[in-house]
Amino acid sequence: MGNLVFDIAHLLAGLQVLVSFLLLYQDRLGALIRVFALQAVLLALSVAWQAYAQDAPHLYVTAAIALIFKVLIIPVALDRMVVRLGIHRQVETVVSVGPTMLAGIGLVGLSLVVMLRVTAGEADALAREDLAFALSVVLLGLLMMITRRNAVSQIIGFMSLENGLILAAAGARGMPLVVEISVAFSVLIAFIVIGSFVFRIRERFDTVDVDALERFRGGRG
Amino acid sequence: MGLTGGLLIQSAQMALVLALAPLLTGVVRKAKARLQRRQGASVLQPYRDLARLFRKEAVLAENASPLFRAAPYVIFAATWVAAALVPTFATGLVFSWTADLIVITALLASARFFLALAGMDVGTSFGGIGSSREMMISSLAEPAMLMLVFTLALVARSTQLSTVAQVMLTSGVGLRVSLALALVALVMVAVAENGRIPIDNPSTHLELTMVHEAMVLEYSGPHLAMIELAGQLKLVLYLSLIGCVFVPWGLAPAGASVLALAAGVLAWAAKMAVGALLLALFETSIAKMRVFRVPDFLGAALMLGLLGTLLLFVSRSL
Amino acid sequence: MSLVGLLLAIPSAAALVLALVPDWRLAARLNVGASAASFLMVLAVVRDPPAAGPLVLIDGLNSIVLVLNGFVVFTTSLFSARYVVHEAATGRLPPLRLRLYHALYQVLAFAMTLALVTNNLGVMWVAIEIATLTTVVVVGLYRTHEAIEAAWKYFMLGSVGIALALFGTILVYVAAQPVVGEGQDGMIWSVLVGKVAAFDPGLINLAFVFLLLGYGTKVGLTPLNAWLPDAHAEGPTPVSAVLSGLLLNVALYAVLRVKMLVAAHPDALAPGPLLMAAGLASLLLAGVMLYRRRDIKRLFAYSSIEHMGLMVFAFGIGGPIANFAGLLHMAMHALTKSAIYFAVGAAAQAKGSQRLSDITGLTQSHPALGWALVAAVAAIMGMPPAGVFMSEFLLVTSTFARMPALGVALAVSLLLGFGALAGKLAGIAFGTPSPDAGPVKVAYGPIFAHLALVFVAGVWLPPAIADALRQAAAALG
Amino acid sequence: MPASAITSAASAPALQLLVAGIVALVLLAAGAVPLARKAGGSALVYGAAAAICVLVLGTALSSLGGAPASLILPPGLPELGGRLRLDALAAVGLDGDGLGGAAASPFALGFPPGCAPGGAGGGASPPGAMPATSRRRNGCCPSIPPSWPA
Amino acid sequence: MLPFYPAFLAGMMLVVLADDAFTFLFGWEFMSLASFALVVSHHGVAENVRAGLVYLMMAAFGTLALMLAFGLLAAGGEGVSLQALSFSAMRAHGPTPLAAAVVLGLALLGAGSKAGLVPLHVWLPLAHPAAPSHVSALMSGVMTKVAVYGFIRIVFDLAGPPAWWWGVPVLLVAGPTAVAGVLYALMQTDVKRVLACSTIENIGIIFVGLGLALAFEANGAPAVAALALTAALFHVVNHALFKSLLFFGAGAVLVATGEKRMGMLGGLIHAMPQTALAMLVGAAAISALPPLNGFVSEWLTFQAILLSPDLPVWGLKMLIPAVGALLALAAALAAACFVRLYGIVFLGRPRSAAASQAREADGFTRTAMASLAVLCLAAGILPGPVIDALQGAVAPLVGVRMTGQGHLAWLSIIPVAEGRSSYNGFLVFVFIALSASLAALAVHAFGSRAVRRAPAWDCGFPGDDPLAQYSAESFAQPLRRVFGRSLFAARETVTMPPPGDMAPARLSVSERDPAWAFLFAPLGRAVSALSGRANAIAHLNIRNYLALVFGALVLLLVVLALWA
Repeated sequence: MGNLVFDIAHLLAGLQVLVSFLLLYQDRLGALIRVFALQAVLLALSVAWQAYAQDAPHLYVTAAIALIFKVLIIPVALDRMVVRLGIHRQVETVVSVGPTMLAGIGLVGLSLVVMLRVTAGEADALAREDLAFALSVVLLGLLMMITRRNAVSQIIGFMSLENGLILAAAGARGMPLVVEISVAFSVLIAFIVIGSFVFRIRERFDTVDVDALERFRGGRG
Repeated sequence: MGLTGGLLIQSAQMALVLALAPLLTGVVRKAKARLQRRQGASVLQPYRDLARLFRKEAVLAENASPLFRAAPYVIFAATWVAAALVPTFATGLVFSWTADLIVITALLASARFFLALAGMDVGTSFGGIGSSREMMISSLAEPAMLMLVFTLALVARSTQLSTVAQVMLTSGVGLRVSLALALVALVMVAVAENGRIPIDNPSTHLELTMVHEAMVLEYSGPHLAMIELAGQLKLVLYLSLIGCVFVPWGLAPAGASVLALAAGVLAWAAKMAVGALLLALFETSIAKMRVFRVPDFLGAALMLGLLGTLLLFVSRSL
Repeated sequence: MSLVGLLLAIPSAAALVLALVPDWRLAARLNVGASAASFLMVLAVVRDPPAAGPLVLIDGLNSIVLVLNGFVVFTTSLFSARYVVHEAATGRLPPLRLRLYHALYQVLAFAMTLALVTNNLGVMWVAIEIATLTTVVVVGLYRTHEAIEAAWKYFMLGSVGIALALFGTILVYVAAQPVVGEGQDGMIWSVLVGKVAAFDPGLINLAFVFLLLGYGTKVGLTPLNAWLPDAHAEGPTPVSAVLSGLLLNVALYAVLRVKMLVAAHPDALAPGPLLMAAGLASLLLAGVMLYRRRDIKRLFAYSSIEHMGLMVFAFGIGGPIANFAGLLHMAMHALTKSAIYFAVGAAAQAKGSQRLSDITGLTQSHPALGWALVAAVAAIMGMPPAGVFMSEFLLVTSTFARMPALGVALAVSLLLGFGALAGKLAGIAFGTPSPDAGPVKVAYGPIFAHLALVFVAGVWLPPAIADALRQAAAALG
Repeated sequence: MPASAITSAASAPALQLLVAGIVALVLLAAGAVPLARKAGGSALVYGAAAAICVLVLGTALSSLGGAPASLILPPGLPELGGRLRLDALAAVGLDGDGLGGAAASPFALGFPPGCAPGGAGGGASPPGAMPATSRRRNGCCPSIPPSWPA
Repeated sequence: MLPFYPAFLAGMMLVVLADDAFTFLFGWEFMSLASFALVVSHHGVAENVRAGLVYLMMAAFGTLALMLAFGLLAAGGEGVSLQALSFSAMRAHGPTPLAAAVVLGLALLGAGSKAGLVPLHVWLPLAHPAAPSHVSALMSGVMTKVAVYGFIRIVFDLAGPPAWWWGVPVLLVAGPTAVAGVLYALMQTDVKRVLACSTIENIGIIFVGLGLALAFEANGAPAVAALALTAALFHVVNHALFKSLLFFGAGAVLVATGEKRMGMLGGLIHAMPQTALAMLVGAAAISALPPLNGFVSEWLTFQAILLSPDLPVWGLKMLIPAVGALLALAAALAAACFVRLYGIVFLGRPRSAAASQAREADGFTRTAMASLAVLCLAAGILPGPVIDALQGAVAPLVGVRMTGQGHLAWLSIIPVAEGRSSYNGFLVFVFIALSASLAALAVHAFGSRAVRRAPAWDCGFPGDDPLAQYSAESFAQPLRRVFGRSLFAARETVTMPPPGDMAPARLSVSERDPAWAFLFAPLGRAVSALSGRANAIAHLNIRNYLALVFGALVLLLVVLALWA
C-alpha cells in the first residue's frame, strides 16, 4: 500500500511540472489561462491526496480553496479582464520559446540535483520527491515571469510559482498554517488581479506590456 | 694670551678686513685695466670714492620707506660680521665658535634678503628686475654653497670654519677628487655671489643686463657707500674663505706668537693679491652670459657640490 | 490576556477605529494616542519579558528592535499629524484616502510588532506578508502614475521575495520534521535553535539561501533592492520614514534570526561570507549610485541601502565588537534616517518639489529647518558627535584587524558614500536659496528628539543600553 | 568597568584643568549660537576663547617637564571610557594649540565679522588697464571713491 | 560661524590629550568638521563651498586611514577587543613588523592628508584662503601641528621600534613636499594662497626631521635621532609662531584694503608701518635668516643631515644628502618667495585705489602680531632653553635626551659635540646690532647727515604708471622659467588686441598642480564614469529586476549544488 501512496503523489507532482512546461510553451493568452486552470486542478488533487495520505483534514480545506479559487474565480476574472481591457491576445516573449524550454529543463535538473543530493539523509522519500518537484515548479514560475512581457502572463507565472509553494507546504507532513498560508496567498493574488483591474493598468498605458510601464519613468532618477 | 689677547686678535681681524676691502677691489680693477691695455684708476681710488660718497648728501626717492634707509646699515653689518668670522691670518679666533659655515652662508643670505627688499622699495621697474634676478640667482647659488659646506664638513667632520681650516692645515688631507670638485663649485658660487663678469657686470650701466647695480640704483651718499663697502667686504670674504680652506698654509694656529701672526698676515695679503689677479684674469677672458644661461651655470655648481658630497659618502678616500 | 497580547491588540483596535473615523484631524490625534499607548506597552513588555511561549519570544535581540520600533512609530505619528495638515490643505490626499492612510499606518505598526514578537517562523512570515501588502497600498496612495508604478514594482518584487521566504520556511520545517516531529514544534524558533545541530545540513543550507534571498529583498540587499528607492520616494513622507527606519530593521531582524539558526549548525554553510558579500555589494553599489540622484527622497533611500549593507556586513563579520557595532548602527540609523525624512518631508513641502535642483540654500530660506537637516545628514555621514561615527569606528577597526582586504574595501565604499552625500548636502544647504512654494509648519519636536538621542549616544552610551547591546551581540554569535 | 572612576597613575591637577578648559570651550561653542546674533556676542566669545587658551598654554608649559598623568572619563567607548593622558609630547602639542588660540582670538576681535574675502584669488592676473572703475565692497572694508587719482 | 571657532579649538586640544583610539579620532574628525564649517563660513562664494568639500573629502580619507591604522594596532593581541583600543594596551603588545610597516604607511596617509604632504596637499591652497584670516592662521599654524603630533604619536610611540627602512618613505615624501610647496607658493598671486602653500613647504621640512629621526633611531644612533626629532619639534613651534604672524598680517591687509590679490596691493608700508614691521620679522623668520628662530631649526636639521655618514645602510647614505640638497633648495626658494610677497605687498607704490586708502590695523591685531614677532626673535636668540624644554617630549620617544644646552656659556647651542659645530644666536644678534649702530654712528659723526627728497632717479625715466612696477607674476617669472616649466607646466600667454584696437594687451600665466592633474582629476572622472554606468541599473524595468533576483537565486543554488 505504501508505495501506491508514494506513486500517486509522485505522479501528480510530476504532472504539475509537466504543466509548468506547457505554460512556458503557450503563445496565446486564452490557452495560457486554461492551462493554468489545469495546473490548479492537479494541485487540488495532489493536496487532497496528501490529506488522505497524512489523514490531515485541514488539507482538504486547502484543496477546496485551490479548487474554487484558482480553477474557477481567477481564470474567469482574467478572461473577463482580457476581454474588457481589449488586451491583444498574443503573448509577447522576450526570449523565443526554444531557449526558454531549454532553460526550464536546466532548472529542473538543478533543483533535482540540489534537492536529492541534499536530502540523501534520513528524510523519507515522499517529502524529498515532493520538494524536488515543488522547487522545479517554483523555478519555472519565476522563469516565466522574467521571460514574458504581458502583465497578465506575469501574473500567471507568479500564480504557478505560488502553486509550487502550496505543493511543497502540503508535502511537508504535519506542517501547521498551510491553510492560513494558502489563504494569505489567495488574498495576495486577488490583490494583484483587482489592483491591475482597479488601477486600470490598461487605461494608464496603452498595452499591459510591462515595458510600457517603464516609459513613464521620465526624468526622475 | 687669555681673553684680552683673543679679543685683540679678533678686533684686529675685523679692522684689517674692513681696511683692506677697498684696496682689494682697487687691485682687481687696476689689474683688469692693465690686462685691457688701459692705464686704469689708482689702486686707492675706491677709498676716495667711499670718502666722497660719505660727504655727499643722501638723495632719497619720495616713495622711499624707512626700510630703504635702514637697509644699507643692516646689509653692511651682516656682511661685516660674516667677513669677521672667516679666519684670515689666524684660526681659532675667540668668537669663532659662535657661528659656523652654515651661519656665514645664512648671514650673506640675510644681507641679500634686505638688499632685494630695498631694491623693490622705491617702486621702479629696474629695482624689480634686480631683485627678481638676484633671487633667481641666489635660489641656486645658496643650495650649491650649502652642498659645499656639506663636503667640507664631511672631510673635516665639523662645520666650524676654524676647525676645518685646522684639519686642512694639520692632518694632511692630501689631494681628493671631492675637494677639487668643491673648489670649482666654490669658485663658481663666489663669482655668482659677488656679481662678477659671467653672471653680472659690476661696472655696467646697461639697465637691462645689471642685477646687483639695478637694486642699488636709487641709493646715494652714505647709503651707497655702505653698500659699496659691503660688496667689497663680500669679495674679501669669499677670497679669504677660498684661501683658508683650500690654501691654508701660513694660517697662524690659535694662541700663536706675535711673529707667527705677522707671518700669517703677510701670507694672507699674498693670497689676496694672487686671488685678485686671478679674478681679473678670469674676468677679462670671459664675456657676460645671458641671464637665462645663469641657471645652467649654477645648476652645474649645485651638481658638482652634490657629487662631491656623494663621493665622500661613498668612501673615505675619494 | 498577557502583556504581549495587549501590545498587539492596541494597534489592531486603533486600525479598526481609524478606518471608521471620518474626520482626519481627529484621526491624526487618535493615531498619535494609539502609537503613544503602544510605545508605553512596549516599554512595559520589555521591562519584564514573559517566558518564551510557542507564539511569543522576547529576548535581548528583539527587545532592542521593539523599543526602537515603538519609539520611532510614536514620533513619526507626531510628524504625520503635522504633515497631514499640509497634504489635506493642498488636496493631494482627499479625506477618504487620509482615512485609509491612518488605518493602514496602524496596520503596518501591528504587522511590524507581530513580526518582532513572534516565536513562530510561519507567523513571522505572515506578519511580514501583511506589512508588504499595507506598504504597497500606502505607497500607491498619491495615485500619480509614478506612485502606481512604484507600488506595482514593489508589489511584484515583494511578492516574489515573500514567496522565496515561504519556501525557505517550508524547508526549515521539512528539515526539523524528522527530529522535532510533526506539528507546531517544527516552526518554533527557540525549539529549532536548540535542536538545529541534529538537522540535515544540506536542507538547512538550502533553507538559509531561500530565506536570505526572501527576507533580503525586504532588507534591500543588492541585487534585490531595485524597489526600495521608488517605494521610499513615492509614498507619503511619514511612511518613507517608517519604511527606511523600521521596516528594513524588522526584515534585518528576521535575517538575523535565520542566521542564528544556521550558525548554530556546526557543519552547515557558514552564513558569514554570504552576508558579507551581500552587504559589501550593497555598500559599494549604493555608494556609487548616490552621485547621480536628482530626487531628494531617492537620495536618502539609497543612503538607507548603503547603511543596511553596512549592518549586514557587520553581522556577516560576527564577533562581539562587529555585532555590537551592527546593533548600535541599527539603532542610530533608524533614529537618524527618520529624522532626515522628517526634515526632508518639510523641505519638500516648503519648496513644493522633491527635485534637488529646486531645493537649494535651505539654511538661508529656512534657517532652523536647514541647520536641522545639515545636522541630521552630518550625523548619517558619520560625523563625530553622532553615534554613527562610533559604530563605523568599531566596525572599521575590527574589520581591518581580521580581514585587511575587506577593511580597505569597506573604507573605500564609506568614503564614496561620504563624498556623494557631502556634495548633495552642500547643494541643498548652502548657495543661493530657491523660491519657496508656501508656508509650512515643521515638526521640530521629533527631529530634535531623534538628533539629541543620536548625539548623546555618540558621545556617551548609557551603561544600561551598552550592556543590553553587548548581550544581544554575544547572542548573535 | 566603573564608568566614571577617575583611575590613573597620578591624575595631576594640570590634566583636570585642561579637561575643564576643553569642556569650557565646548560650552562656549554651544553658548555662542545665541550670542552670534547679538552685537557684543563675538567679542565675548573670542575674549573667553582667548582666556581659556592662555590658561591652557600656561598649564601646558608648566607640565612640559612633569610626569605623565592620565585620566578616564565616562564619555567615550562603552567599556573603555574616554582616556586622556598628558605626557611631554602632548604638552608640546598643547603649547601649539594654546599659543595659536591665545594669539588668534584677540586678532579675531579686531577682524570685523562678515568680511568676505575679495573676488576669487588664484591665477587671475591684474587687469592690464588701470582699475579706474570703483568696486563696491561689502561692509567691512572702506568704500573707494569712484575716480582714483591717476 | 562663530560657534564653530571654540569647537575647533576644543577638537584640537582633545586630539592632543587623547589616550585611546576612539577619543583621538573623535577629536580629529570633530576638528575637521569644525574647520570645514569655518572654511564655508562665507558660503555665498561658490568657490569656498567647493574648497570646503574638497577639504572635507580629504579629511574623511585621512580619518579612515587612521581608523585602519588603529585597527591594526589594536589587533596586535588576541583579536580586537574594546580594551585593546586604548593606547596603553597598544604600547603593551607592539604590532608585528609587517603590521607596523602598514601602520607607518597609513599614518603617513592619514597625518599627511591633514598636514599637507605632497600628493595629498591639494585641499590646503583651496581651504586655507577661503577661511577668515584668524581661522587660516589656526589651520596653518596649529592644525597642521596636530597632524604632526598625530604622526609622531602613532609612529614613534605606538608602532614600536622602527625597522631600518622606515625613514626612507618619509624622506622620499618630505623632500619633494618641501620643494613643491615653495615652488607652488611662488606661482600664487593671492596672499593667503602663498602662505598656505608655504605651510606645505614647512611641513616638508618638519617631516624631513621626522624621517631623519626614524632613520637614525632604527640604525642605532639614538643621540642623532634625538637631535633630528628636536629639530622637527623646534620647527613645529617656530612654524606655529611665524605662520600665524604672517596670516594675521594678511588678515590685517585684507581688512585694510579688502583685497587678497597681490597684484592690487603695494606700498602698504607707508600706511601700515607697524604691520609692515611685524610682517618683515615674520618674512625674515620663515626665510631662515640667522638671528631669528626659523634659522635655528633649519640649522639643527642640517647638523643632523651632516651626521648621516655614520649610518651603515647604503640607501640612506645616498638618500640623506639628496634630501639635504632639496632642503637647501627649499630654504633658498622660501627666501625668494617671501621677498616677493613682502616686496609686492608692502613696498613699492600702491597699484590700486584700495591700496592707497589703507589704514593701520586696530590695536588688538597689532598687539597679537607684535607679541608673535617678539616671540620669533626670542626663540631665535635663546634656542637653548627651548631645546631643553623639548627634551621632555623627545626622550621617551627615541630613548635618549640631547646634551643639555641650558648651562652652556653665552647661551650657545651645541647639537652633538663641542668641536663639531655650535651656534650662538645671541652673540650673532649682538654683533649685527653693534656693527650696524657703529656704522650709523660713523656716518652721523663723519659723513653728512643731510637728506633730500626728490622724485625717484629710475635712470632718468619720468614718473611712470604704478602698474609698471614688478607684479607678482613678473617677479616669479625667472624662477617659473627655471623650475616651473616641466613639473607645473607653467605657461605664459600674451593675447595681443587686433591691429588698430586700442584695448590693452593681456599677459596671463597658467600653471596646474601636478597632484590635481595626475591624481585627483582622473580619480574624480573615474568615480563619475563608474556612477554613470551604475546609474543604468536605476532605469531598468521590473522584468530585469526579477531577472536579477532569479540570477542571484540560481547562482546560490549552483554554489550549493557544487560545493556545500
